[in-house]
Amino acid sequence: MPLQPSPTKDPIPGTVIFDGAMAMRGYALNKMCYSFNEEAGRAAFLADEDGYCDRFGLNEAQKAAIKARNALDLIAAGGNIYYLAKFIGMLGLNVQDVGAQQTGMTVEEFKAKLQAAGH
Amino acid sequence: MPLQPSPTKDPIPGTVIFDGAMAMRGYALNKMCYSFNEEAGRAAFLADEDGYCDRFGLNEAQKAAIKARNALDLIAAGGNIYYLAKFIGMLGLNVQDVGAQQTGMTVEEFKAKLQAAGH
Amino acid sequence: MAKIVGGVTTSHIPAIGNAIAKELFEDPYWKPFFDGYPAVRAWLDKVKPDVAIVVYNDHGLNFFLDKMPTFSVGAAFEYENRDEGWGLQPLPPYPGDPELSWHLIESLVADEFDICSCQEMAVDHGFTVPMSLLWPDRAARTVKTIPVAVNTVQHPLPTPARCFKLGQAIGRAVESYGKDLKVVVLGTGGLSHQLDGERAGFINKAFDLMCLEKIVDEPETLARYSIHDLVRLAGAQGAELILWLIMRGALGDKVSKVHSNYHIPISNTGAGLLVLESA
Amino acid sequence: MAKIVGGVTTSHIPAIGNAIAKELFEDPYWKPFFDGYPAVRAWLDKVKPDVAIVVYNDHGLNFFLDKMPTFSVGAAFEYENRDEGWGLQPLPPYPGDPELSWHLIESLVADEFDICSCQEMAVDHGFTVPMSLLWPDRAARTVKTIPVAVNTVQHPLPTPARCFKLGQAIGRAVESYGKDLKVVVLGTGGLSHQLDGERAGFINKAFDLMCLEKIVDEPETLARYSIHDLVRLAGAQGAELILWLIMRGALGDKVSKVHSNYHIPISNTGAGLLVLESA
Ligand SMILES: [Fe+3]
Ligand SMILES: [Fe+3]
Repeated sequence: MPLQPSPTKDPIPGTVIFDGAMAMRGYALNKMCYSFNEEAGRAAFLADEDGYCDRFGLNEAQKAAIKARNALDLIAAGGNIYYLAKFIGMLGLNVQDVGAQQTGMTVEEFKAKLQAAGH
Repeated sequence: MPLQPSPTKDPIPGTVIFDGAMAMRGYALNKMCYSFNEEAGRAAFLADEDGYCDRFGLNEAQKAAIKARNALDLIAAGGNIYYLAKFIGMLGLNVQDVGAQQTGMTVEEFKAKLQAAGH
Repeated sequence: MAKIVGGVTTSHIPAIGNAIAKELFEDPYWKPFFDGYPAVRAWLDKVKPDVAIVVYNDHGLNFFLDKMPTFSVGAAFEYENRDEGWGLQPLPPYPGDPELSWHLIESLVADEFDICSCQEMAVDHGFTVPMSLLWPDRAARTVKTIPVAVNTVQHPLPTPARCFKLGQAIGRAVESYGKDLKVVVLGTGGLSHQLDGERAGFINKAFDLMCLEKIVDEPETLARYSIHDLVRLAGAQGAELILWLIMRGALGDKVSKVHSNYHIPISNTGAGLLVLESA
Repeated sequence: MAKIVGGVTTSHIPAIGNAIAKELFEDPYWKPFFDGYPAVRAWLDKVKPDVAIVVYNDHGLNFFLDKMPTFSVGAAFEYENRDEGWGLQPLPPYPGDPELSWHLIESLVADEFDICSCQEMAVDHGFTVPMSLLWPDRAARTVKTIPVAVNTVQHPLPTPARCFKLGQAIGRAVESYGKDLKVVVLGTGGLSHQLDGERAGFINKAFDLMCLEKIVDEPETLARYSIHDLVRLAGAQGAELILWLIMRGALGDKVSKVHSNYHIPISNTGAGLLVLESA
């Protein structure tokens, strides 16, 4: 990959830029995830997942992605990784678990890929 | 008064610029007044003025000025007029009542002064 | 392509909102003020703007000192009005145009303006009073809105020069938007007034009249003042003139004056009204 | 007069905070990373800074999309750390220097940077992890802090060029402060990493090594990239390089490299460490 600046803005494969269009789509989902900063928000979600999603006005795609714990679907539905990280953390998962899920690898394979980048 | 721009920053008589120094002094007071946007905040204050002031950590000068409904003292204690306006409004006073209080006039005198500015 | 059709300046003080609620249009105190507005509405009926960019200052409803941005641009589907503390019934929400908002924000940040984007934003009297004055018939109102809020609460305020440049950048941003839209820019607040301190009630008619004249053809003259100058010459809240400068910057070099009015006092304020049409 | 004595760059990912809490300093996975830090602490012991300006990005603790400022400067007496959602015990608060904060804000706004001032501000791992790495002995820590938060959550992000200019303006602001203070600037985050999407786990060693070299003597080269370039070359979160550029801008034209380290991977990240001393 050439390291120079480029005037083009070609899409970057496997990467969603969280711009205004995504922000408009994902506001409710991200607002719910932001509420997971608070212990009370996490407890309320875990006690009644569907009710909590409805309280924030999530759409069907967002609710399904939350139910499935599916990171790629959450991103496609307008989720921002910084807020999704709170949902992921609440579930006891870390960024390598989620990296493996998104890339279709086992966690061990994903870690090996990261190690390989050092060589 | 000459209308030209001036490079000097001489103090403006009768005017407190709400800068960082004032902001540091008045944070608790202004935060309390900001809470008066909410009906719940206004009700809680009116039910127990001292307790509400303590909850926001007001210092003695701020508490005394709140108790006395004294606008100049509130400003000297770090109050910002935009947040104080909520306190004033809650008391059923308007900007002309407060203008009169600050200038040592009756409300009628204060209104007459404003009328005179048109001529 | 989108086009800025013109701009309007108007006071936005809460007392006007009260007078509208009480329908004091023919009251002798209020009549000389309200009589300025039919000509503005006639102009709006003629140009039929699709979107109003409303430049105002939040007076402690949406922003507190914990997070006080210099320039904020709304990017919401709608903007709620809320009780500001004096117990008034809030007005219904105002529809936004988030797509144009994001275009503005993209363009302004690329242009090195350090914008705060607001995907949820309560608007106060600084925004609602001008909307009520310009489009009193809410049911017939079709204009979408984009609030642009400027810090006038916590010094340092942005300099008049910076505000004028922000306006110019807003102008460039609108003109580069792909959709066929007519945009009007409202510069709200002002003119001279001061609410706080022993100097409360300060009004400077000579300064106000000079501003009403210079802002048409020589806005750069006004952009040369410092904030300290404006507080001295126009009163602590007269610094809201920076909101007018943003509006004026957005209109481009040449404008023509369609209408103006000036009246002292409404409440504590010298009320200046202008309709400027873009060349 | 205050003086910027130098700058430090360091990763700030939460995994480091966990590893510190578990004291994994000799763990084979972590040792090559932690071994880079004693030299940084030795340098800090030598220069004894009074204040650390910590340039970081909030990861969704203090800021939400309802009010997302481009650049925020803390102006509080102290800064709280809070639970970010994963239930960790927050660290004790960090003392601020609000007087210097207000001097910075005055100077930056006069310089046409549209700052959001924050008189209350919760700091997240982006701030606390570097503080723990550089001053692990909390009881002995005397340095005061000023958080400078940069939007990396919601595009548009500020351009690398704008960030470098902000750094230069911070440098001018510090140098014009009347008190005799030594200031260190931390550029946190980076280097290449990406958490989201099918491209998760992307790391670009060649780009990271180039950045570690160029930022010393040719930072303008890096300021020429677009945000889109950085996402492409360094991954979605690798755009945090803009935080390094702010630090570098503040240090002035000439710096000397005191220490550096680079290790892949810690968690998903290429971890770059630099100590630069101002000339
Ligand atoms: Fe106002
Ligand atoms: Fe980060």
